[in-house]
Amino acid sequence: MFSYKNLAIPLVGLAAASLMSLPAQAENGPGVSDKEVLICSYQPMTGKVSSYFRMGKGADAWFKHVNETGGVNGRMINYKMVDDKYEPPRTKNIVKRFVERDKCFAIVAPLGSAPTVAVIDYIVDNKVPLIGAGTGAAKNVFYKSRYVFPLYPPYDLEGTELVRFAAEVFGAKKIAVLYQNDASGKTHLAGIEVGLKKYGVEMVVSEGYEPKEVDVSSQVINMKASGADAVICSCAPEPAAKFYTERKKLGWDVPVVNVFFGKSPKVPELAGADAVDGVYFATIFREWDDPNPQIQEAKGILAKYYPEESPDAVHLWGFTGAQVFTEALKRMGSGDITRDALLDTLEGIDQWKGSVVPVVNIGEVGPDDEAVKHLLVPGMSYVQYKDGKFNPFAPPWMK
Amino acid sequence: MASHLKCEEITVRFGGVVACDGVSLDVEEGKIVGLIGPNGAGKTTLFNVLSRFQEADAGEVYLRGQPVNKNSTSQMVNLGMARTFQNINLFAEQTTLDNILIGAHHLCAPPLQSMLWMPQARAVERELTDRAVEIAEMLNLESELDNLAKNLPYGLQKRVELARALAAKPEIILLDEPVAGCNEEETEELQNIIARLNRELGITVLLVEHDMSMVMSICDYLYVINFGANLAQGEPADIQTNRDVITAYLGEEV
Amino acid sequence: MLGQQILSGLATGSVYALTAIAVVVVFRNTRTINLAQGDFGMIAAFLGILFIKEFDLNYYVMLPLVVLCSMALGVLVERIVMRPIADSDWLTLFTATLGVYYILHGAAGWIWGRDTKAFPVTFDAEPVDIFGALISQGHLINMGWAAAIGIVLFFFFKYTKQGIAMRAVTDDPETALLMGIPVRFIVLLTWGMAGFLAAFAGVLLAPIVYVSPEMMDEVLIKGYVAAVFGGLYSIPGAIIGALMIGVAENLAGGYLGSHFKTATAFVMIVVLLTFRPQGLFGIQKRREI
Amino acid sequence: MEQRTDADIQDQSPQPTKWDRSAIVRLKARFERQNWAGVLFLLACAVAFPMLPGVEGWQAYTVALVIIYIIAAQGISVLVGFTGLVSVGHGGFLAIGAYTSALLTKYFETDIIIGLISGGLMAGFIGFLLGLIFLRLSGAFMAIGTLGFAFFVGTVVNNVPLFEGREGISLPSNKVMFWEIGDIGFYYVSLTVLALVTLFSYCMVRSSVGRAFMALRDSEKAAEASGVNRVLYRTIAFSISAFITGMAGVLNGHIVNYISSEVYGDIWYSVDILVAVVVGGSAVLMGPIIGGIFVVMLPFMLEELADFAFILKGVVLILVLIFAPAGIAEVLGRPIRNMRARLLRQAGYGGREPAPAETTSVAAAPSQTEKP
Repeated sequence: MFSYKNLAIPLVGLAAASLMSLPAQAENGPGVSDKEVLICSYQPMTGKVSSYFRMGKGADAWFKHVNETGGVNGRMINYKMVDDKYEPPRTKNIVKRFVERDKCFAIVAPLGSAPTVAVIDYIVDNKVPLIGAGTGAAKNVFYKSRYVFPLYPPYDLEGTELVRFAAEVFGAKKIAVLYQNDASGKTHLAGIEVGLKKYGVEMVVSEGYEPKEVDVSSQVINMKASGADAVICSCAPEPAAKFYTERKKLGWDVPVVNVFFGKSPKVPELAGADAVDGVYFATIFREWDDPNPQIQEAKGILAKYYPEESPDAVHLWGFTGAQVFTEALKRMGSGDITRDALLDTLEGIDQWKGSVVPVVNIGEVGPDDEAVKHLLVPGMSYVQYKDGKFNPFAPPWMK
Repeated sequence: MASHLKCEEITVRFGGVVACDGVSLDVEEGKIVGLIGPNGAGKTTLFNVLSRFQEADAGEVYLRGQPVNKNSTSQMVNLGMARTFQNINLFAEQTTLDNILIGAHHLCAPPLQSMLWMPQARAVERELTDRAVEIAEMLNLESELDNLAKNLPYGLQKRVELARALAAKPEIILLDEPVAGCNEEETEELQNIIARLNRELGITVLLVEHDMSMVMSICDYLYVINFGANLAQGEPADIQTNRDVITAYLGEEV
Repeated sequence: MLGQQILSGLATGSVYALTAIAVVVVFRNTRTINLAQGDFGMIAAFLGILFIKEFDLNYYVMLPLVVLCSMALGVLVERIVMRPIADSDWLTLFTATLGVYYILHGAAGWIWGRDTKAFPVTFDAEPVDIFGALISQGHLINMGWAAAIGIVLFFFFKYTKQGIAMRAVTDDPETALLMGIPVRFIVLLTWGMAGFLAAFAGVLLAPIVYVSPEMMDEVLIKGYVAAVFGGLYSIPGAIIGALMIGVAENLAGGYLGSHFKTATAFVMIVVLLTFRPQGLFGIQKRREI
Repeated sequence: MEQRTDADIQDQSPQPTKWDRSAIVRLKARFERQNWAGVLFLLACAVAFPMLPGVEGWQAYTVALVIIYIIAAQGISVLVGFTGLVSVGHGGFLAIGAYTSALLTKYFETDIIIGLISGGLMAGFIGFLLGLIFLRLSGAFMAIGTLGFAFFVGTVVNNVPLFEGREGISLPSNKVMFWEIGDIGFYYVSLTVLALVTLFSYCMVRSSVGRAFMALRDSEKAAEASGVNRVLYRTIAFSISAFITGMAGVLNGHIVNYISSEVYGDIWYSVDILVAVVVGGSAVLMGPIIGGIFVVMLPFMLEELADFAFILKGVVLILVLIFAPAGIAEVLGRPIRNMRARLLRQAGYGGREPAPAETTSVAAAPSQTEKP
């Protein structure tokens, strides 16, 4: 039933590696030899959220590129992705194999809120760094551990920010919210509630939709009927696109701000450019058509290794985690590396501008601190979709 | 003799069709009573009413003088009534032995005891198995006990049905065309068995049958129905000469 | 508001109806609940994109081509998968269609990727105003198609030789066989018809929910519920069931909150089955003893 | 257990009865002993497995996952195999078990044993109610009704705040009577549950209850004529089935230490355990075991193939249905059964081959026109 062969390969590899590096008094961490670093991630390659596998593809493309160009300090990066179907029991099984059988060095750029909540205790108990997981669930981002490096801000902070945006940019008094009826959407809603009090805005209607649902037409009708003067759209790309189509159909000319995980070139592609015209999106990454060299490099890399993919924001989630990890590896040099050294190096990354995000600033986390200080991408910015492209937009308080 | 099974003015309608129209009959204890009539006369419907498989639109059924209209189908076995079916209704995927044992279901221990194999339940089970074997021997089925019911030839299946009904320790047994489709030998054998049941075990028998020679030789009393209503009743010899009956049968044949 | 919800519900219901009809047709002739019905439509939608984008075909050239391909797929499934196990019990047939579902799902993901794709043809002109309720032209066109297909099917079953033969097989397959009706061919035809209906469901739904391997999952389950709602043997029953579910769902979404939208169909079916186990238009057969 | 009980009875009845003396009984007792030897061998292997050199926690975890599926499949097999009712909604019972235990653990810090019992009982109770509601359904109607039930449970856990929706409930590490158990401990807990459930199913099937289930499955009319109370036995079947599946749900929640409606609000669990029973074979105790391995291990073996795995899964499923319509267990057990049939024939019992078509008037399959 079990392939002992699979078990044997990394073990033999480890043994061989440790033999070879004996003269240098090897103290390499698990999964690391002088030739290779093994890192793993779980991805929803199939199943209901499989479109988010783009994150894994982004990270994989980057690591392939790194290996092609000679690796990091002579070490190749062995990036192993396994399909967990977004089912937590499978995720836990897979992570156990990563940690116990494969002895991976770190878990980099995995995807999923529910899967990550299910395994984060285990990962931290085993002192495995978890870098750049694609989850905004508060449980993960505020986890009290030095080993967790969340990718982006928790959804509730974003929710509060979006209310501020609606209040100060749109001058809204009554807002309507369309949200995904799951952990991410509910967390957003909680953040929005906070923002309502803070900025003196009233929420006249909040409409949910089930995660797999695309046809949100009846929700849009209700929202229009409520007489709201601004909309916060907390939707994944497909339903967001549907929302804009329906909004246009009803001739409802209301200002909208969209959450960052719904910001995707898919939205105008699916809904039609004129339906999305003038909509504001929160974002944490640069645009793909930004002339920034890092972005253009990433674009080339993605096109090279995954030619069938059309670039999407989710690819950048993967790129970010992968690039930050590569940078840390680079900084640790060709000597022996351990997990603790990785944590220290990561925490030492300050004002680094070599990745697809404008700037990476990783704070320090003490034993009782929340991992939120480890955020790889702490800042949020805004874009407006206008004339067929996403144009940067700075709200008054950012100017 | 006391009345064992009696029904009064049974009426059953299926949509516009009246299957039974005020039929009454009275089966005396310890007798073999036949119910005959042309095809479509409502015999099987009446049978179903008597065994509570069919709700009557009007009329009463009494078992030993007690009305049973409120009882459920499965309770009838507890009251000592077992039946067979016109189209064989065996448990095809089970062995002959299990088929017979099912007949004794109401004698088994309560479900929870049985499921957990409590000693009492196992003891009852063994006792019932023994009885099942005895019944099988009586019906010459003992070499078939371990065969699946669906693999048996037709004649044997008919006997397994009878065996299953007997396993319930019935006081009255309702046989719906027990020899239909059997050859002469099988008919004779079954006829003898029925007679023995009645004689040796004192079981009251009510049977529907088309085989007139069998009915005439075995029954103590006959009821004839036609178009869902009583046509005649009496000793076999009387019925044989009854004009109405002859017309009913001949009329149908012509 | 009420009118609006009802109208949107009817629009959704008409899409469910296409699937529900297919479920009924296949079930009553082959005892199979076809779980792959939705995925026939999904494949059809992907083929639609292929024909329009890669081969530059016009919508009205694409449609018959897609319908043909989809019918071929249905026939293929019958020939390869269902015929060898045609005599098995209900559950085996059901599970076999699940296998087909897996294959089609995997194949679509493998060939076309798991990204959601926009369907190149949309009917997104101004919505139409019907007694104060707005309805998009896409939905209106869907309703028109569904009605047209319903009428075509009515005439097919009523007047054509094949249609009458199909009904005979439904009523009593053994007698039909004895009477010289080619039951095997009729079964093949049944699956072809499933493909035909699926093609329309897929292509009509594609502009509304976009195209992805999962696009039909929800619709399939609703169509199945609608079919059972109508009694599983009756095509008019399936249509009425589908429209009722579409409307009830939208009303629940509008007045109770959208979380209840998905559950509505199931609450309805559970309540109905509790009191009327044979469905709305099913016939309660008297027990044959 | 079987031997002991038999011996007890023998003591009570000193006179060997008619049935006891026959050769068929001696043969059958021999077969029974062989069965038990086989089962004990399997059990010994399972008990020894974590002690093998080189076996680590993650492997025990994987096998425990398989075991959980087997338990759930065992539960659904009671229904599908022995009473012929099809449920596409057993994921609902899985959820009920998991949430009952999770809430108890969260608010009262109960251990896993109490969780198992209460989760099972809760699922069993709901199963009883469901059995009553769907009393008159069968086949496709039953399937859609149970599917509706699963969706209903999904909606409830998604939207009632107590269940914390898709955010889910994280559970502390698993305890049995205040002792923390690791992966291997958890493996043994699951194995114990599986052994008990299998033993129970075995006893039940070979008791008057199992006979009544099968009678209702094969011919409802004849069963009722023989005094089998349809209402009673259908609800019993539903309750037992739900109880067992509920326990599987408890284990499924505790093995991950996390439950959320993301997992239990979906119908794929229901479909998977049904597939396990169909593939492995229902009405055979080995069926769910083989089916459970199939359903859990196949995706693990194919997980690096992503979409192609879906295709393979479908192809394998269809091939199994075509070439082993009664399930893999039936095919694997065929040589043993043939050998036993030969022995029985030599002893002068059984061995009747299926009769030609026209004489088998007992229709095995329900006719196509049968309506509920």
